[in-house]
Amino acid sequence: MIQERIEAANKKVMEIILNGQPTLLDIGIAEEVILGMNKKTILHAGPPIKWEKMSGPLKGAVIGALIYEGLAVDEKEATELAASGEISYDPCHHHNTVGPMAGVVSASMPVWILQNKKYANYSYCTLNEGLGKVLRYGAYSDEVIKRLKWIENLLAPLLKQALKLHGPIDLKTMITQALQMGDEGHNRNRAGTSLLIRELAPYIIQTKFSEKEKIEVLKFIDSNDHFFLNLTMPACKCTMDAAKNIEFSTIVTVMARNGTEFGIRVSGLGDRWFTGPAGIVDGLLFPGYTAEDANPDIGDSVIAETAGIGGFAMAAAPAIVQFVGGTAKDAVNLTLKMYEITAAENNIFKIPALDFRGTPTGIDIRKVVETGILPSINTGIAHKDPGVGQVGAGLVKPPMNCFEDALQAFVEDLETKNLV
Amino acid sequence: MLLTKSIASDLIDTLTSKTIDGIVHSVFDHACNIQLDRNRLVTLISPKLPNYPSAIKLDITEDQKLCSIGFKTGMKSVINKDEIKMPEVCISIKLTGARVWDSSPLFLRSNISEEMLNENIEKIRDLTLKCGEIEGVASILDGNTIDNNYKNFVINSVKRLAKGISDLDYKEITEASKRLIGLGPGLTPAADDFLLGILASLYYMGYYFGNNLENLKKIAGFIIYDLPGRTTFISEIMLRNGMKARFSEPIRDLMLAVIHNTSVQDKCINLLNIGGTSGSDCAAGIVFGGVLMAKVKILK
Amino acid sequence: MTKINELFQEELKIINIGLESFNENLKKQNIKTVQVDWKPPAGGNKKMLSLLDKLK
Amino acid sequence: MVLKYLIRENTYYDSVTLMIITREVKKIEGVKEVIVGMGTELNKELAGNLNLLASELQKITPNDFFISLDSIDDNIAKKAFAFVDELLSKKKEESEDYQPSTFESALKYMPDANLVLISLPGKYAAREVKNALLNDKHVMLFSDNVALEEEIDLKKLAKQRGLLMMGPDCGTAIINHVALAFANVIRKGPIGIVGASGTGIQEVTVMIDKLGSGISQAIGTGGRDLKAEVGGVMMIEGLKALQNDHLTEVIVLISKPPDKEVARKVLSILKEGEKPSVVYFAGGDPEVIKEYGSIPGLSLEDTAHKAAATAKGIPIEDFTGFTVNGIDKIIKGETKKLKETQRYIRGLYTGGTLCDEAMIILSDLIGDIYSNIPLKPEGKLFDINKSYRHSLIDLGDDEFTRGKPHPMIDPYVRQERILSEAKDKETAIILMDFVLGFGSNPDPAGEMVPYIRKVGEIAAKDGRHICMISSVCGTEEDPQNLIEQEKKLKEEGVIVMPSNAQAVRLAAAIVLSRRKIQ
Repeated sequence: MIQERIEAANKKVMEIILNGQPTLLDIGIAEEVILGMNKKTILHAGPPIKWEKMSGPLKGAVIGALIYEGLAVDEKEATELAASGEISYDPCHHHNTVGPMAGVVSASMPVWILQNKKYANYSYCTLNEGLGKVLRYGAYSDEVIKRLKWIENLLAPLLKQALKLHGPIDLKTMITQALQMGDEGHNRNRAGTSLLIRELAPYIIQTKFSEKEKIEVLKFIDSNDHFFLNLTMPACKCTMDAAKNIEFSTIVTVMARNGTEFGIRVSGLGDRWFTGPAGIVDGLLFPGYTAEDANPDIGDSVIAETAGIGGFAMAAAPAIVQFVGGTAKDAVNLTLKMYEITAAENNIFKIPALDFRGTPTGIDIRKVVETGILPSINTGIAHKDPGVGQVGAGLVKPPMNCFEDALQAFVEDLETKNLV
Repeated sequence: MLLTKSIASDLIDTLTSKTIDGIVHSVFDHACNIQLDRNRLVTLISPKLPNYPSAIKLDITEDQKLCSIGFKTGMKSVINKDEIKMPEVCISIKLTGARVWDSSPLFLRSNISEEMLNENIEKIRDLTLKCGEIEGVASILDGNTIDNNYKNFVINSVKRLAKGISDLDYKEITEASKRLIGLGPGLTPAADDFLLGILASLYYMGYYFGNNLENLKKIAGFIIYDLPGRTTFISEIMLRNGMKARFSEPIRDLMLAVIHNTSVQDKCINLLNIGGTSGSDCAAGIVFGGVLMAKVKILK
Repeated sequence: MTKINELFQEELKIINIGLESFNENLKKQNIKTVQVDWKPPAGGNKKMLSLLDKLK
Repeated sequence: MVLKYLIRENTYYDSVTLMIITREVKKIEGVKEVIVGMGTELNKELAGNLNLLASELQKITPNDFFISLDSIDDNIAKKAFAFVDELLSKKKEESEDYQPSTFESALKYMPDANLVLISLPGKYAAREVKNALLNDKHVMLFSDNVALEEEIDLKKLAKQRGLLMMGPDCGTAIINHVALAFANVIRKGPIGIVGASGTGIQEVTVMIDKLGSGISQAIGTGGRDLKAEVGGVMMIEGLKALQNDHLTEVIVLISKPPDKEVARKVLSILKEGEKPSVVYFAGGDPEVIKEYGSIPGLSLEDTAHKAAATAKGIPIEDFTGFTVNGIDKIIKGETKKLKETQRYIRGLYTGGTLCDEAMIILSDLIGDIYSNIPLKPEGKLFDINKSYRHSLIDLGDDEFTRGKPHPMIDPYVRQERILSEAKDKETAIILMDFVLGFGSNPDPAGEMVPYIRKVGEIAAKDGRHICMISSVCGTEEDPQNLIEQEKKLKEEGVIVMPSNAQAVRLAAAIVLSRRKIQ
């Protein structure tokens, strides 16, 4: 009986997820477009967390954001303000938003505005700052703040104009193409970034900015393979958001980490978070760094795996197989393993190496607990100290207890409704 | 050709320009033991493992398994200070240019309080019971709730060992450790890991309390007095190194954290994460040795 | 025709759960097989098993 | 309580593997205690304290790996070791073909699978069997240690859905000419078989092949199917399927003597059908079988003969003779060579049903037989390691394997035993079976050759000759090849008979001819 109900609910959820039409509409200012934001709000990655519990990179990013917003002049002031209780911290996920790594969003940051055309819901994400010392890895030096200002003052307005000239961009199609060009949509975004430039370049040229500024913008995007990540993520977010709160569904709609905890949300369990300690990423470290330097898993980018790409599409990205054991077959086996815990095969995201089989999509908590197979997540590794930046990339798994706790809550819910 | 990340300092004496022969003794996913003779061993490890005495860390990725590189038990190897060769499978490991990892003990004076020290030891006890694998000898840390074969078997010997050390009764020490060496599953039997933990506490805590290192060494010597033939070859080498106060990186780090009151929790978790029950059994030894040394302080 | 008699008319296609040597023997006979990489459900966690069973 | 151990010299496993083994083995129901470790003095002492120290373990060194376990019965121990073996040999080759994690997902890779072969530890097996049946897949369940109630329920479910459910404890089946688990490569033909015994099916199918006939299907039911509680459900379904199978012209039924009610039920199914049938109830009463119009088989070989004759439409006769020429000469020659002290037959069997068959034939011909699995309780050997008068030993019985694989796979037990028989001055004849086919040792005869030679040497030193008689249960198409296996034995002076029954009869004839002379 109950099984049929669950299956029906999951079927509905999967329909919503598969039918999602994430579309890039515009660029706006966080405070103006994101609901529930004000000057003193800081959004962050992962499940809710207090200032005291935040890990190095997240604290660093908060400090940087407060300086960027002009609420503090230096680290000391920012730290005091951050701990004062005046700032309200809230997960991006509570505001239809996602952010990579620290995922910090503050009032005056420009954000991409996306809409799921099929279900009319919106999602938001900041513009990718590039590599090296950047806010999302907890850096807050002058150059970081300067770059953020440059994004606010040039990059965002220019791209906004270009987008207006171009019109909305269908991101689902673009992601699909990127998967067929060797991206998996999380740790490799080279193809996606290239596609985006190709699409926008003619319109960037037509904007009313100076030659020099246009060159600056194009060079900036070109220098950063992960530029597209900040579009993949909100695309996945608005896809998954449409599928939340479906009674009786055991499909995971959110996975996210704040550097201290890993949290998941399940469609049939509303807005509840189920959390466990964030894991240490098992991966390749950049030369000169050791495992000691790595911060526990952080960022909202795991929304990619939640929606069926990233680690789940590993077989699509032979170029980065060194993260998973070295051979293309290892990558294929890794994707195949994910079919064991998912509810459907994607109708649009296809993997060439698997004869264009759809990516494993829609994590079912029942399957995770029953098989003991945890979602396999591709991710970057942040240095545990604020301001150092990325030190590597690799694979990480959520803590099993998130899924076990969610399953228990799910059954308890049914018990209060006298359904089991 | 494979490159080397680091090489343990104690191997510098072993490996000279003279070429010697060795036999691959055992191969695991992340370690490969090469036996040189009855008393000497070289261990090749993947970067996934911490540094330890007699180990050479290869410059490969963490996911790469040593068995997949081609090492096989019984294979001949030819070793000198520049290179390890395995002619049967055409493997050559270049040793030149590797960083030297200093495996010798790090005794530094500390002036933290004794209470702090005891607290740190208790912290290790709690963590081991909470996060460790206490199916082996580590179960003796727990009062009565766990009942397993090892616990019942070792408890008396452990008590005797404690008494032996506090009374400086060398005969009792030797007799008691004889009842522990080689007990338990694994390549390094659980009780051996436990003894290694005791040795670590003996040295580092003993040094904190101002004991003469020669005295500590003497006790360590009696603890492993009856070693030959009682345990596996690998474990024998491990305990011999422990007798010389040479410990693996996680053990040394934890002992330093205890003595200098730094990140005991992190270092302890690192130790507990080591292969199977080994880390936990060793942590149990550290707790046991730590409590004992805190009581005895200065050995007569 | 019963299902057993239908089976007698078909090409055997076998799912092997357990000893891999059986699977290898079948492969030697050119039989199509799938070997299951079996593990105890829910890792043998009884509480989780009982929760899962409630949902069936 | 059954104590078993396993030793691997100079072998090392990491402690993670050993921990998993300890944990998983302890979880097996019926395992009382287990110790896993290197052979250090203290580990041996601990094993001793836990009553887990077999005397053989005393000899091992700190660089030898061992496992010792105590369980409530042989089967559990056998399963536990099979499981340990699997865990130890589980070296996941990198980049191997993908293996799905569950039956459900395996179905996605092979939605049209029609048979599921299950050999999991017994306590997990039922769940998977049920899953398979609910997905309309036929099942062969190799595992034993499945509760009787579960067997009853599962077979009921299978019957309801019209599916085959072979087992639990089904070691042999040949479906659509595919050898499943332990089975031989047998020619296609008109004879369909349903059997409750693994080696029983192997011997009959092999004999049918040797007689130039062949089989359509060989269905196993597992040893408990004909018990009153199970009621012969699968036997009946199997027989019905063969009756409806147009390629089956003759039906053969093999079992130990079943429950009386069940026997009648089963026999009446055969009676209702139109196809001729041969029934072998090992050591059972042939009259009941005749009463229902079936042909009783007197031995596994006779069963095969009658089935083949029926299929060929030639007259049915009891077969209790020989198919080799010059048998009298052999008997005379061997009898002459025996010394006066040499009076007894010593049978060293790897196949349980073959051992049973031998005892049934021999006790008829020469009187009391002693064994570890005697026909009558008074025939139980006082010490199974020491033969007494005419002794037939089932070396596959768990009392012997002690942590080693079944002797059909690993001949160690028999290699040891044959030497002690050779030293016994009363040994006149050594009888052996060699079982070929998928699942068995790749060269069972070759493995015994050095020991057979030693037997000759031991006896010669003493001025004796020991007569060795064997039969090879296999075909030329088996992976081990019957001809080559027989050749290896013949070259060592072993008399190779075409069937177990003939080998046994020859042995009896030699004993009887000695008695006459005396």
